[in-house]
Amino acid sequence: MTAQEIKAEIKAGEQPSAFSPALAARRRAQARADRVAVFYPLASGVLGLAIWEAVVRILKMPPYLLPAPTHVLAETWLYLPMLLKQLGITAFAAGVGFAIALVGGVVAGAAITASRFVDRTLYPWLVIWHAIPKAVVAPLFIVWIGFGMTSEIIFVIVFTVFPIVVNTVTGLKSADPDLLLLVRSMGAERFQMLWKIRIPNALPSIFAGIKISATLAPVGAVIGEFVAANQGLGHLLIQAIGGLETPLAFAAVFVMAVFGIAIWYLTEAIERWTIPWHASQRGSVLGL
Amino acid sequence: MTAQEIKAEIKAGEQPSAFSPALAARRRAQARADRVAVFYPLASGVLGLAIWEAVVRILKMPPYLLPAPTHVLAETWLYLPMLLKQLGITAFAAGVGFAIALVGGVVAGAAITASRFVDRTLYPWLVIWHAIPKAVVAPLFIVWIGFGMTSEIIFVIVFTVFPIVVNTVTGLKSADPDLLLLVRSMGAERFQMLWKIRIPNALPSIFAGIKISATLAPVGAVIGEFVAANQGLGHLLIQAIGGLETPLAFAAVFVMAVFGIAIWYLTEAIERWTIPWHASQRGSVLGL
Amino acid sequence: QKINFLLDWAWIPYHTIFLTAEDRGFYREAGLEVKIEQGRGSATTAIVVGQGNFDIGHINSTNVAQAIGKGVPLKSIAVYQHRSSASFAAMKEKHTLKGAESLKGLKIGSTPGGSDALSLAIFKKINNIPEGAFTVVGLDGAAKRAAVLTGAVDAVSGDSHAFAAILRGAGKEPSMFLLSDYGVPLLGFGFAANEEFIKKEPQAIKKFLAATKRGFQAAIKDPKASCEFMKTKVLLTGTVEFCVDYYMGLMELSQSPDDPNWGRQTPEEWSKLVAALKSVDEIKSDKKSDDYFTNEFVP
Amino acid sequence: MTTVLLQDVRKVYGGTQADVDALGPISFGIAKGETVSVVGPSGCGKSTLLRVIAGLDSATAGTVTVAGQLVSSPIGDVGIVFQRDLLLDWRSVIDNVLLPAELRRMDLSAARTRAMQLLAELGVADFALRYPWELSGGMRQRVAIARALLCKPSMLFLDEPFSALDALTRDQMNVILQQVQIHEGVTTLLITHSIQEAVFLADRVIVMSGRPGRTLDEIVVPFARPRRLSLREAPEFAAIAGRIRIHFERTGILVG
Amino acid sequence: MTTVLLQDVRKVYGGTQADVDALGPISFGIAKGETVSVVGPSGCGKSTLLRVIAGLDSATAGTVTVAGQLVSSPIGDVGIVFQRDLLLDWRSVIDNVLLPAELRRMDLSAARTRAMQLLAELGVADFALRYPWELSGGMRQRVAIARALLCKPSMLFLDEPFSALDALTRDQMNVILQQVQIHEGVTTLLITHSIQEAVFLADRVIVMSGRPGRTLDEIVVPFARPRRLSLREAPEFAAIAGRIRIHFERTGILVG
Ligand SMILES: Nc1ncnc2c1ncn2[C@@H]1O[C@H](COP(=O)(O)OP(=O)(O)OP(=O)(O)O)[C@@H](O)[C@H]1O
Ligand SMILES: Nc1ncnc2c1ncn2[C@@H]1O[C@H](COP(=O)(O)OP(=O)(O)OP(=O)(O)O)[C@@H](O)[C@H]1O
Ligand SMILES: [Mg+2]
Ligand SMILES: [Mg+2]
Repeated sequence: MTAQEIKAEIKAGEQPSAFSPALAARRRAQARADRVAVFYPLASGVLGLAIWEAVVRILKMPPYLLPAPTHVLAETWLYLPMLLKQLGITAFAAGVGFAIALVGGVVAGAAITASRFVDRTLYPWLVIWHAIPKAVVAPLFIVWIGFGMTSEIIFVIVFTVFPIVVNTVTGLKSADPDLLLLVRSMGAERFQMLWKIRIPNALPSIFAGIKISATLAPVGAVIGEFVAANQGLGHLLIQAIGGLETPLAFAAVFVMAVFGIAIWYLTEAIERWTIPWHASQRGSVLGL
Repeated sequence: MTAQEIKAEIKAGEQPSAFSPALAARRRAQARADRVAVFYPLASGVLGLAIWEAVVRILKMPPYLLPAPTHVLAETWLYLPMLLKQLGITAFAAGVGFAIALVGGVVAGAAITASRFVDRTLYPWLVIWHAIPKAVVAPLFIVWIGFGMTSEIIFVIVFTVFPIVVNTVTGLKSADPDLLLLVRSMGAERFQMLWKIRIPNALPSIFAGIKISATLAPVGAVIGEFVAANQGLGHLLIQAIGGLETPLAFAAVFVMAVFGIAIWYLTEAIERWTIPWHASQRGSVLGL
Repeated sequence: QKINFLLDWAWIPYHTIFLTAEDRGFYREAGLEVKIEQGRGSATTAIVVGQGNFDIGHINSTNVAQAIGKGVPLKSIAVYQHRSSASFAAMKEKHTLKGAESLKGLKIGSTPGGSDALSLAIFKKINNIPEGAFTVVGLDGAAKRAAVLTGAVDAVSGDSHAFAAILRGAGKEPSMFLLSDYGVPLLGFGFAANEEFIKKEPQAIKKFLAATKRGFQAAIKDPKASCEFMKTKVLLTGTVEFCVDYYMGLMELSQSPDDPNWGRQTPEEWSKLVAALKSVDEIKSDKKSDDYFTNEFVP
Repeated sequence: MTTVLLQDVRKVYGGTQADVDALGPISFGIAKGETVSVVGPSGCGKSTLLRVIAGLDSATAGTVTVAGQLVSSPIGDVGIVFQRDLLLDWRSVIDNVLLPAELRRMDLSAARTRAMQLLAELGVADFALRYPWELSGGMRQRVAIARALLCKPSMLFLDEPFSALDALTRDQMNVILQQVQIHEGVTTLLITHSIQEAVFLADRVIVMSGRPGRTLDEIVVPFARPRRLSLREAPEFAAIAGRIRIHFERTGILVG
Repeated sequence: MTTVLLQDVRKVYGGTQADVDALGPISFGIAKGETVSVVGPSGCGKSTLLRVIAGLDSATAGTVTVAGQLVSSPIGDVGIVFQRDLLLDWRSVIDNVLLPAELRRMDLSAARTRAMQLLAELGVADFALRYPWELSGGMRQRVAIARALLCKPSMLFLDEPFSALDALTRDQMNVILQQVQIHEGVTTLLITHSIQEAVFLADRVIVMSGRPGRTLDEIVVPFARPRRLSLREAPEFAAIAGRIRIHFERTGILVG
């Protein structure tokens, strides 16, 4: 019996609702929300850029210090193909690194939650790794792993794994003990408890980690490129900064910002789609 | 009527429990847990250092590349007063910056949760700020704020505020809609709903943000010192790296690692003490 | 008379000169109160001085040229290192760098942006080095050092005074290749001042340079003592030997402070520098070389 | 005098699937000081009704007025016991009970004394300093009742408040609730599954149809107060209970 | 043949305050295919008892054996309805019901058909694709019952499974449960607050004292099966119910 069949069966048994004001109201609310979702950020973006432009013009900021947004946009447009190519490289490293960090982080979080031993032995090292400036150990990376994509990806992992681990652990540990007992009584094995209860229950928290990390991943890639790379936005940035090509540097940053925002909204969309059942996604009651 | 009086009243009405095996069992479990909590991390720490030492010795790593832990410890011991003094500076910046980020982050998170307008206008800027490498604005920093503590603290804030905001928002949005209705029916105002329901409910999530940020704060301070300060561990690191004093650099990192771990355990202790009622703190049922 | 003086980087051995001048009271005797602040790279120092947050900077003159070309209101007021330190460095045990031929097929670590990449580009241009004659790997400062010491790259491009000292400090014999020997007309360290300040306080600049020159003279007399003195004054890590090596490495490429022309710049060297920068598209404006420097204040 | 008045109230839920026609149209009133019991099959919209009256959910059609005011936001001065006990995990029992006093910024010391009295009366005083997860289901429910009574509201809306209690405790609760009604003249809306309880406590019983819930019958319960538990064995009582039961049986099939 | 056997079982909870002596010592057995009802005042340890028997909590003293095995970890082959419905928020109703089949890696297609049958029988089939928060309290409870029945377990432990249902639905549930018992010979432990229900469904009723819960009385219910709902009006039935009620009344005061 498929979900489709169930649906058909339900349909058959159900009297049609006399009218559907709720549906209509929902549609209206949704449309308004969509307008707000697009309009507000745009307005605030435009306003922010306008303020920036005004500051630059009124204080007569020289472009090598702080270029005006119009200048940055012009520069972006001028160098767009090159910027996009570099972004592609950085984004690739960020994507691969983040994917590894996500899987590794969730697995590590699960191991930490499942085993006191792992908790007490692995976690402190992760904390230490998170709590030290990577600049000191960066050269070591280069020496051991070599230049290029690999070390860049490792940089991304190092940058992004910790928020995911912490949020995974918090989420996994928050499972309702009674729910765990329930599935235990249904004969669930540890792995099933993890998969069927703890992980779904942890998803909202994991998504918080993902939001932090996914947007941080390109920054990690760029820092990796600062240390050692011949390509990517980081390399471009260093060149631009060193050569006092501040508008180009800002153009690169602008591209990163757009990319970051895109990732952010993508993550939010995935979240909405993945955990529609969660209170945070169900919309507000009475606008509370 | 005070809690004390209530307690007395209860005591008077309660028959003494015939025996207290549960209490004894709890004590035993606690003692074992304490041993584990101290022994495992220590053992894993010692093991990690031993492996590192072995690697250095077997591969005959030169100290300017990777000093042996014994070497680092000796160096730490040698420079301890100086290291502690620099740590003090860095820790101060980290502490002040983190405190501001915490308060600001929670307030921002509350504003974002409360107002769709703030959500749609402020949040994207926070995301952008999080998603761009801060190195680009370094000269701006020096020109506008100058070298010193202020720049450093701002760097810490910039580094640590985002995880707190995201986790606060996630936590605040997760409140049970029925609970909100309940207090609404008791005449709660918006602020009371926030304070009495949403915030307590968000605490586990906020603590995840705190754990990420508190341990990151010293890193932010060090990066701030790299960019625009002439004291603290970051400055020492610049010096040590420039002077080819890798062991001293590692000694500084070692001090930071110890400090980071200390912050971590402190945060966990505060968490246990603040949210003992939460599933994540109540200990496991059946060791699930 | 107060002067805010910004260095090119956080304390580096050769900064002992300024500490000496201050300690011996040269500035005070000149009626100056000099506040020395550590910097974060010549490019940043150029901007910050240009913005007027500081009056005078100790900067690599190539960066000064670059900055002026970009419109930073700055002028070079003295250059004491007329030959750039730009060089290739390798471990002698692995490679001996001699002549452009010896670079063939090498993997060279170089920091993008900044003067390092610039000198490399000009070197290639001037010597008609074909594309692909050697491989360039972009590395930041610390990575460059680790990479050359472990053989991850064959050579690095960077300041000779720094890398000679670093390689020797790690117990390796360096093999150095000075780009100035191969027609690269870049300038090394000197001083630049904010244009506003030049207009307002010409006398102060004059006094500053004169007092600083005394610092150069005093410090060079006993490099070891200068290094030891510096270590007592500020946080400077590394051994005294390393410090002396580093400091003297720079001094060897610099004009002697006893030279009566110390600090004096020639229009030729500036126009060559600017032409070289133009040849690699680093400078696009057509300012005259007068706009870049002035010898008004040279003692 | 009517305090609560519903006119043609409907509620349609939008959801993940098709809309659910959950309630009404339904119209009735509750007089000041009156107790109205609502009975009806599971899922017929009783809880929805309560939420709409309390202003916690908006009606899709129709109007609700309470004390002459059109209800459009949560009404104050009402004690609600929800179907789920909704205790706050992070507060001890006593602090849970004190919550409405805190929210209304009342004198906490006096409130605490009253809270302890209520807890004692409801048989959970020994657990005042414990946390909700240390309580049994019935104890949690009693704490929720104490919380609703704390501020002596002029209205009580109770959604199956005694469902987790054993027969005897339930009887005792009925007696306690009746005392509150008599002494404080509180207007009460009681949703219950026990026909006996509905009749025993109410001045009027409203029998609802299956989803979407409409009024099937309204029965006035004429017995004087205070009523004794033994009243339940009286034939007049049985007659009323029987009349309600017949409605249920007529509905016949189970309704979602 | 006895499948469930308790000997001198005690449970003491450690908590934030002093220990709670929650249960026992209590000893009894349940024969294979037998239905035992447990009644007792709120907070007397009934839920605790169920958890201890199911191996979900460890006894502080005494032993529990199920099918000859000493219980030290959760036992399999049992369907449990907890006092809270414990539906998973992230699963639709049908997926909630299918959970035990998934966990036991059974054929999902067949299980789905059975699940739909159960939901239909319990009157919530129309809501199969909805999420738990779109259901009423009683509907949630019925979904939890369907889930417990899905895998045709040889034992059923039910903790007040019908508390959120109206009288008639409850009666229908009683009939359905009796059918299951007769057809599948399932061993049942039923915790309930309704004395009528306890007697109607059980072969034996255990009356527990106040906390810490001990056995006050064990009453064999001799009526043959299938029993008709009208049996409840029979004087023999009333006699047994009365005997139980007297125990309650003797306990007198409310117990925490
Ligand atoms: N949030 C919601 N979204 C969609 N449908 C809902 C929602 N809440 C309730 N419903 C539907 O509304 C109808 C009435 O629900 P309600 O909770 O009012 O029933 P009830 O009479 O209280 O039942 P019970 O006695 O079982 O508690 C049900 O069919 C339910 O499925
Ligand atoms: N996790 C716990 N920690 C501490 N005490 C607990 C815990 N769970 C239950 N108790 C205590 O054990 C006693 C028995 O609880 P239990 O839930 O078994 O009662 P019950 O008979 O099911 O009551 P009800 O009919 O109200 O559901 C109660 O006094 C309760 O306070
Ligand atoms: Mg309901
Ligand atoms: Mg119970």
